[in-house]
Amino acid sequence: ENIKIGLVVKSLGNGFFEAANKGAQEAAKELGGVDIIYTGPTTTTAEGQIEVINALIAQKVDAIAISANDPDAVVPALKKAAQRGIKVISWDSGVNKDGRILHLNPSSNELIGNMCLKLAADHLPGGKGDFAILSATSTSTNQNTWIAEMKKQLPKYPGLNLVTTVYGDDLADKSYREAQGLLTSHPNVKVIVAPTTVGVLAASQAVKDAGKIGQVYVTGLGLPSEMAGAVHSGATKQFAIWNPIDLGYSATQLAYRLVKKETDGKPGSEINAGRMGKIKVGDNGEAAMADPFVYDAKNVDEFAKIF
Amino acid sequence: MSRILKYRELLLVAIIIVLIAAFSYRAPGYASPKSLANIFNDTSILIILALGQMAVIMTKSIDLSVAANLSFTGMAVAMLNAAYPGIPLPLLILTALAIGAILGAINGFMVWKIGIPAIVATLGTLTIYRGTAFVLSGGAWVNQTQMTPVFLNTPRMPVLGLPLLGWTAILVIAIVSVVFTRTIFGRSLYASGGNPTAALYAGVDVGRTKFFAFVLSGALAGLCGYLWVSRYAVAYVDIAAGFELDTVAACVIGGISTLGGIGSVGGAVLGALFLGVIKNALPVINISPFWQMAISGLVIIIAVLFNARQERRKGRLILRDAAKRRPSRIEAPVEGAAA
Amino acid sequence: MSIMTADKQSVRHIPDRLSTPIGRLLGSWETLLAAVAIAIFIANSLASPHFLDPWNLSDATYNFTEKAMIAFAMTLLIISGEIDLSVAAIIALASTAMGAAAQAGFQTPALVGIGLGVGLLCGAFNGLLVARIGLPSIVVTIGTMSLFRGIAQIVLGDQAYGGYPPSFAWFGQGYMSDFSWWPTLPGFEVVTFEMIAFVLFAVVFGILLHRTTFGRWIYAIGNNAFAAQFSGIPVQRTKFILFLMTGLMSGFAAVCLTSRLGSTRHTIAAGWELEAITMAVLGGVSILGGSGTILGVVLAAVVMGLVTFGLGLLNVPGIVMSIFIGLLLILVIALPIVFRRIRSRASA
Amino acid sequence: MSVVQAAAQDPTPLLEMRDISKSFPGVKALDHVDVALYPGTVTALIGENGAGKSTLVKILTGIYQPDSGEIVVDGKAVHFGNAEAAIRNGITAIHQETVLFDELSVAENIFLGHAPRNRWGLVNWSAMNARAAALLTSIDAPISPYTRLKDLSIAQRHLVAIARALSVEARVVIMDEPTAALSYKEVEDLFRIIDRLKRQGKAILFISHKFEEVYEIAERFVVFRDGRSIGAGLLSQTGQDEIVRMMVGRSVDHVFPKTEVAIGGTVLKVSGYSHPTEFDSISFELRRGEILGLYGLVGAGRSEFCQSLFGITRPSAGSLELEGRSIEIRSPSDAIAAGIVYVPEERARHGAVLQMPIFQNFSMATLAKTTRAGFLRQAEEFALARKYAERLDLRAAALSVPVGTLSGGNQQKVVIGKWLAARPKVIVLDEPTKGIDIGSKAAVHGFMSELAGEGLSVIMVSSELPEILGMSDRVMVMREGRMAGIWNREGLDAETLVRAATGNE
Ligand SMILES: Nc1ncnc2c1ncn2[C@@H]1O[C@H](COP(=O)(O)OP(=O)(O)OP(=O)(O)O)[C@@H](O)[C@H]1O
Ligand SMILES: Nc1ncnc2c1ncn2[C@@H]1O[C@H](COP(=O)(O)OP(=O)(O)OP(=O)(O)O)[C@@H](O)[C@H]1O
Ligand SMILES: [Mg+2]
Ligand SMILES: [Mg+2]
Repeated sequence: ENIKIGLVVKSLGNGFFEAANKGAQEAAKELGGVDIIYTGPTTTTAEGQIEVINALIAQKVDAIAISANDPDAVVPALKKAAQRGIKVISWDSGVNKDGRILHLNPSSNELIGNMCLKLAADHLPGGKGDFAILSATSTSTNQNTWIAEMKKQLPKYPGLNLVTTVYGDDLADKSYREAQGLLTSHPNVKVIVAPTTVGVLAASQAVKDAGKIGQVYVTGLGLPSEMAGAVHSGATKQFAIWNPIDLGYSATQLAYRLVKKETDGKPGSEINAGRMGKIKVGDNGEAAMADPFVYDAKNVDEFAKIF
Repeated sequence: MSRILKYRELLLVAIIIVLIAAFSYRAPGYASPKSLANIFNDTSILIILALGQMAVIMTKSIDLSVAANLSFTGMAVAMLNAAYPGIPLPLLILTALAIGAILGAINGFMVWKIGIPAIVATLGTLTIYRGTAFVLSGGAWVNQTQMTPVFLNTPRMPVLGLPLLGWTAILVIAIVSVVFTRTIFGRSLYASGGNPTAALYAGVDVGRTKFFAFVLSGALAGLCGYLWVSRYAVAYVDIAAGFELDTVAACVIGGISTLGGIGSVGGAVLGALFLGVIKNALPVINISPFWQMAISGLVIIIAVLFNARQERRKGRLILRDAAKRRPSRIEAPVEGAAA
Repeated sequence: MSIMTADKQSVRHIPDRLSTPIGRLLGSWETLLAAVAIAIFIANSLASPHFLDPWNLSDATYNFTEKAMIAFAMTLLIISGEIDLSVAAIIALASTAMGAAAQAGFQTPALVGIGLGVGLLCGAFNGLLVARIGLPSIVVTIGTMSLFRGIAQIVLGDQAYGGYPPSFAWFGQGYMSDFSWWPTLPGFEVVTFEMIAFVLFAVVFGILLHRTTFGRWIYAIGNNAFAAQFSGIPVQRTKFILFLMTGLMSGFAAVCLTSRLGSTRHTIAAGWELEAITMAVLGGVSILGGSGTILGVVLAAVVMGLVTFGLGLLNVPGIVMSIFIGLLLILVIALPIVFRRIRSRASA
Repeated sequence: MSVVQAAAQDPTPLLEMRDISKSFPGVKALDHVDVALYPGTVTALIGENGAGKSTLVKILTGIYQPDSGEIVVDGKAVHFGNAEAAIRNGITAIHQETVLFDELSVAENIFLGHAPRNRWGLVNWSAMNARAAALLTSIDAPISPYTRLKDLSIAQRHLVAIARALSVEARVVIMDEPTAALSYKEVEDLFRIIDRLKRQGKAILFISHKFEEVYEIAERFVVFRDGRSIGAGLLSQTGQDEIVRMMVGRSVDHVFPKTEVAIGGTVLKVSGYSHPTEFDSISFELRRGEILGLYGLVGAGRSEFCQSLFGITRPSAGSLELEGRSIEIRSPSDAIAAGIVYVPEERARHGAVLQMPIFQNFSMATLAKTTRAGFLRQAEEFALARKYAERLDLRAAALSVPVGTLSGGNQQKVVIGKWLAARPKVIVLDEPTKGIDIGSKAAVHGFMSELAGEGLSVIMVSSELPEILGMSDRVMVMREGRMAGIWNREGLDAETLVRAATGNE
């Protein structure tokens, strides 16, 4: 009997998670005897994820690795899974401590926050000037954590001035309008930082349509395949992202080790993650994968072919 | 004064002007011609969709599948463009119109030939069309880099200060106006919704009229599929999610009766513009993002309230001399009970 | 009168009904739905070995119980010729209010009261605009849909409310076997509070709609509001009460859902309004008002729950599932119409 | 059965319907009927409610397709797949139901479906308005073609309907109960128009339940009973009694069987009822067992006034006393509770819930009586419905069929029955016999007498003089929202009432 791992994502049809699934499949093939059930709700809601989790529990999977739409709301369902002997971990977007054994951050939150600020500063002459944040929904855990980190580390960049934070809800049209609003109402904003692909894309488009390429830059976190156009148009000089394939790969590795009882996943333990080496579980049961990687016009096309 | 404002359209124009004035007080430059052209351009897609929705609502039906149709068609033409960059743009636009029209025709067929209530048929196809878009694309996005520059840039090409997207909306408004006021089909739309029995007796085929209303709505949604994808330079399954309700709201704010038979092209356009101004302005005048949803909800309710006051039945005058006395007595609580 | 009876030869007798009870049963919507439900049940048990597990089936009921509670009230509203698109937004607002109260240290009974109270208030607001002022409900509730959820968003921003008292969790996660009086028969231990609430509300709404004067008023209003008014039926008051009831049931659903999730964000229950309406329509409620039964909606809820759970077990993505629901909706509505047409053509 | 034959001097018919049959589920509406229409001739189609008259009209205008039989125009068999086809063949109709569009202009109402077009196939508005204006002038209707229909009075709408029927080059004009909603004055205008059409050589099919009208305007007749043609011929050779016998299968002697009833004390006292725009200073007393006729031209404000007694419209001034106690009526339920009920004029819109079963319509206003603690008891509902269905001689396949499947007259019986079940003190009947056949009319009149005998007070709005004169103990006339006087029955003649109603003192 194969080991069944449920890879639960925020919503299906998102390039980032499709890429993560690729990594998970790679890990499954490498480990052998592992079936990945790639699943998730249609829209990014907690209720939808709970239905998916219930279905996984009913199928008696061995492990669930989830990127949560809501850190609290899925906890009761995941607890039920744990009671029925299912190993639960979260990755990418975390679940509260009592709902999972461990959480795999794509990178450390400090590093991501810092990276976003550094990208902003790099786009500004002398690292001085106004910038604004265009986020996803106001409820998404990871974006909020990163924004909090950015605010915490802002004093390290004395020239940077955060003007406002707006939310595009990961909808192309809303993000576009919010970006447009930023351009009109804050003419001094020279950089828009969007820690989400839809946001960077829409903002680049808005900047381009407003004819402000070269005056206003957009940066943030996005997939190379989706961002290539923005980079070529000049709206974006650089952006960053970790490798989602590696993320899916690592999450699968961790879940497998837990099922095989090679580790208990307690803080302090070091877990074998195949080609990613050993991953150390820190306080709060959180583990981090690697630094985000910066892409620009020179390397974006090469990576766009991969993810 | 009251004679001028008798027309709902003028009232809406006034409200929109007041809104723009108020907004430009908070954000100077908001009322500049460039900014206004920008707002119109931004609202173009909603206007086009609202006009299709209006044709359907006019016949006492509703099309909840417009946004799903847009998503499917947008995905389809984006994938076509990505896979065969050689296909000329006009052909792609025709394809979008055709796919949209076919999806609309499916709705229309169910309403006409099977007799399923429109709201049910389109509630069903709403999920089916979007689901099919997912199946078609396997959930993958079509990104900017995969689409050709012509495909992406044509609607943005400015002509006399307004991008082609805005001109497209103007063209659609013109065509739909002629269809509504000057063609047999247009008059049949009013008749079928206003009094279906009477329409039947007058030789109007109510079912067929509904069918073509759905085809029109579908074709316009298909066109918007292309426009949307090129505007935001990305195609994915969830685009325009929930937009169907915006189109209905635009129609109703514009005075199109959900009971059918009442409304004008101007009303639908203004209703859409009203929503467009609100949506565009809130980010610009720096309203906290958390307040935007509540404000737009409130504004919709207020607009509907205003509309309803305009539409209050005047009451027939049986007493000959009542007309003279009327102004002083108009406050009397007489209309109330006869709802 | 003597004049008339003189030349009246015989009183024509009019039978009460044309068809026999069995004929009516066979021709009814509910029979069709029950058949569909049984077919899906069998198909599910064949397709997945995990389906016929009492605990799994118990989990599966969460797919529809809360939505069905709203659908019951919505059914009455739709039959009366109105609609409420703001139900999901009411859940968000009620849940937010409960969250705020929980933060302030209120205990479970107070939280439930607040949830129901906010639901009732929202319903009253809709009712006021529709029944008193006379605005079209479809537009009003498109507006209040944004307004109610918007207020929740203003209150919550990017935050979440958690920290509900432990006893509050029972509504959405509790089993009846937590009570000592609950029979310990095999199978009974999987019965949840929500299942009981679902059955109870089905019965209450069924009786209200089909066996009371108030229910008859609803049908009369939905078919011809003028004639209802001319018959002395308080049309506006009835509609107002229906909006109140829909608000209240949304508040109740908010209690269950919040308790099940243990946290509140402003996106809670997004998109449920269309699911509740789909449930009602699949249950044979005429969207144009005037006809429909609660039994039909109960069956429709079960059918939708079974379909989503069965397909979930096969790991069919949610969006593909929705294709099935859409097709089911259209087919179930279309088939009787098509059959009727074929039959009348055959008899002609 | 005596079928009158007038074969000898028959011209050739313009249009013939031969052996037409049409069934609806459970009803054979038409059973092998034959009808012939002749140029320059008005043929009256006579029959009880539900005899199949309107069904025939709908077949002739392409709205229904017959199950069997053929339609022959000028000796050629034709087939009308839809309403347009009938119009193309020169057949036009004023239907029994309202077939106009509230939101459209008068001109559009007239030309919908056959609007003049310009050379690009677009609607030619100026030609349309001009032609509409010409048409309206030709029938002496002072109505602007630009007005929206909803701003017209009932009588004006009727003129628009006539203009619409005349807007096509028609050779056959069908009028299905055109006079049911009209008062004396408009009927005269209509008859002038019919005369002109006759002179133009058109064949006219005229449907009415009023014999005076039939004898005045028509030359030929066809009688239907239960969907079969029973007889046809020349009216000049056939007496009314004979036609009634053909129609009903028996003789109906007393058309207005008003029995003398002892009149009691005052039940209802209306003082100074006023409304800002609809009526002014209406005052009268209604006594026990009395039938008060309320006469006036269409649009005189009678309905609005009656609706204010029932709580639909709110008066702005005035007071009401019921049995000596002052009452205020704010809603229909107040009125019902006080014992005042109102049978509306527009039964399909205000009276019956067409989609609901007959028995539920009967019990609708009296649910309290058939329920226990708010719970319905179906057996009692059926019992109540059966009782009133039999008393009113209702024709229906079953008590559980929707009211909408009944003929117009039978729908009216259900609406009246609903209120009789409420056992009121005062019943206001707004045009109670509008569109009702003479058998049922006699039944309704008999019933009114019977109720008056039981001590009920009746206000009967009617635009039909014979009915007013035959049934009322007293008659009140309204003109333009004001009382034009009250007369006792003794020595009252039609001329007085008409003069009061029109204001030609
Ligand atoms: N659409 C329909 N469906 C079912 N039955 C119908 C329908 N239309 C008419 N009928 C039935 O056919 C019969 C003839 O109806 P029709 O309307 O032709 O009567 P009518 O002679 O015009 O009566 P009235 O004088 O009351 O107008 C009636 O029994 C009626 O109930
Ligand atoms: N222009 C109109 N628009 C809408 N409804 C009208 C119009 N004219 C008349 N009606 C309706 O017709 C009915 C009769 O009108 P009204 O009360 O003015 O006259 P009346 O004296 O009762 O005439 P009738 O002889 O028809 O009974 C009313 O119920 C009213 O609703
Ligand atoms: Mg008739
Ligand atoms: Mg009247």
